[in-house]
Amino acid sequence: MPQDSEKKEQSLFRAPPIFEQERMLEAILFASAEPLTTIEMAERMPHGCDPAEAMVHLCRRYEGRGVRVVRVGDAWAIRTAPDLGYLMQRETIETRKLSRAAIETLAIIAYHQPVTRAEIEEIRGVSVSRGTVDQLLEMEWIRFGRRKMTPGRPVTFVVTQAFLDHFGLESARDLPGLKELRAAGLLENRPPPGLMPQIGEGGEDEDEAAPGQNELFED
Amino acid sequence: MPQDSEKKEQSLFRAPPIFEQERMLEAILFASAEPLTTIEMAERMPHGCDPAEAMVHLCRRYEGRGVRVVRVGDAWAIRTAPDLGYLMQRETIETRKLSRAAIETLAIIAYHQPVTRAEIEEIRGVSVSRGTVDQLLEMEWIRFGRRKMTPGRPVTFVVTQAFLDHFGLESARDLPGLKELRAAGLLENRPPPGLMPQIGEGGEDEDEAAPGQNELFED
Amino acid sequence: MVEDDFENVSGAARIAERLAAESLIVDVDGFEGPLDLLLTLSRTQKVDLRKISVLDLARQYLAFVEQAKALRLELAADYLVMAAWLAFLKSRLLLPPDPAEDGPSGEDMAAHLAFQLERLQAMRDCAARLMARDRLGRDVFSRGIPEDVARVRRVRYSATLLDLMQGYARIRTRDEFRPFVMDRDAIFTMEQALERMRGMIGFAGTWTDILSYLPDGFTTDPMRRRSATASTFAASLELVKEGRVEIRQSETFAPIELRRKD
Repeated sequence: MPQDSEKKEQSLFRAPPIFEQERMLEAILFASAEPLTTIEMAERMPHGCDPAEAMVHLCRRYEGRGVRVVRVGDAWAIRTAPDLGYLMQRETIETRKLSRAAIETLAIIAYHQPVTRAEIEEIRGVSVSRGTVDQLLEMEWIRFGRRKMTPGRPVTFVVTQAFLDHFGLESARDLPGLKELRAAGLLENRPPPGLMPQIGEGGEDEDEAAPGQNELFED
Repeated sequence: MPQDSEKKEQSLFRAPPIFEQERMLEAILFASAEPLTTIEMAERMPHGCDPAEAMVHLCRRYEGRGVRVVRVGDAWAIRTAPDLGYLMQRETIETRKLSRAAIETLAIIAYHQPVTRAEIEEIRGVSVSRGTVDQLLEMEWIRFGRRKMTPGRPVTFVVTQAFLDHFGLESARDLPGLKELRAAGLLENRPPPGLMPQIGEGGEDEDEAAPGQNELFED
Repeated sequence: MVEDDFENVSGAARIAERLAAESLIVDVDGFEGPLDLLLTLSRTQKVDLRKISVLDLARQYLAFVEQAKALRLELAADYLVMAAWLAFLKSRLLLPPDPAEDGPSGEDMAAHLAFQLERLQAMRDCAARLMARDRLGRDVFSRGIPEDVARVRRVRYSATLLDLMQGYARIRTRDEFRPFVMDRDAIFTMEQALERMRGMIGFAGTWTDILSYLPDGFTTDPMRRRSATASTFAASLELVKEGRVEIRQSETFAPIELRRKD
């Protein structure tokens, strides 16, 4: 406690040296199982600290080590090096086996986000059961995105930071094969040329020319 | 996964180099839910590894870092460096309205300083709880003034610079008098005119003239 | 129609196809809808999905549906809807285009179906690649002993200058109030008025202004006069209630008069 206020008072005058900030980041990131944004880290560090700069140093320090600093969306986390995964078999938590429908739905959401339920159904050619979406929501791999500005204003789904964390992705842009799929036009929402059998109950937003993935990657 | 079996096969022939063992230890200790003994670590590592030796390297590597390898009984764990413990706390600040008793006590101190507890009680007409005064002292809105040169030499209370800062006052003399309060409509219980003596100037004008008020602001 | 399609297939191939279709049918519950079934059927063509023959695929699908009917299997409605559409598509693809007919051409529809199949296959591949990645909790691990951030709750008390001044005003004005006590010597009570009037009422044979009943010493000082007027008026009403007098007022603010009731 006394140290606490002392540190903070000191910080009113000058930020701690960068190596000290790096130590702080290291301590904060090690202590957390969840990824932390630089903003969250800055909140816990003395005033005047620049976590972004210190992070560069920290990442470098852990290059090639048994654990490493990884980027997860706009957050950071320390994770074990993938090549050492075999040593940790005992730590493996038996994850619930995902159904094929759930896996496919997840992939469609990841690659087409933000995507409506009707769009998922069109791609899979089958209606998406409530349970599948609920399971993915519960696992916190997907969440609701913005509503589409189309008739009925349907909700959309997008993937979460936990999804990126789980699959070791820095961002949804790093999804494997994304560029190729886009180049092949397979991420376009191509309206069916009429008379095609329509799937599911939510046929109302099928005809829209959705911007799809592009929306996500513009920024 | 192919890497997995490859590693294991390789290990049948020779132990991994020590820096590789150090990486392994680092990953294992990081991911473990509990401190591990060198025997437990050896069990998880490829044959021929020497966790005790690798541990010496690992401990050295973390010297002076934000986290460090510590001994817990006969086991090992990674822990936050003790001097950074304060980063593991997060203050949540909750703003609460000051109690009526505290506000009244504070007001009396501000208008009558330096004032003794007995004087406060006399003005408020009720006894002042220890907790109320302690709270105001803790908030650093009041502090002890000089002792009164009266029998018993009671301590007095005065308001602090923090008090003035909080209320945006340059000095306690800027506090409005009763007449001004009344003009501002702050005295809701206006006594019927004619029936009451003009106490407006009464008490508090005396106080303003009191030498006490100046005392605080001399320094 | 189905039989026609099989004519140009060799006998052995036909048997193989039928067997394949049967094995698919046994498994019909395993399909995730008609598109999934079409995708599975398309694999028998052993070509790139981009080069697939939609016409052949339509034939295969329709054969499958025929087979299911022959085996008296209940197919879900969407399989039958797809069958109807594919039959339509097939006819569009086989017949020369009718210039009078609107709507998409058979080629457009076939192209879209091929696109749908390719897209579904692509998503399946993506799903597989995703699941094969180094995954948290399986290949990559997070901190085993996360240190919880201790929440230190600090309460900050606040007060405004207004609170302070109102508080002070409250204390200082508290003393100013004493219990309200009537200044008795300025008061002529109703009881007094009633007693006084009872003694005099017998003489009021004619209408008399009630103000003439005000006692001495209560007529000049405004406060005393006000008190006596009020009590005399109240006493008059009391006497009316008792049936002893009558009371009248010719108009608003005119003198109130009373006289004995006989």
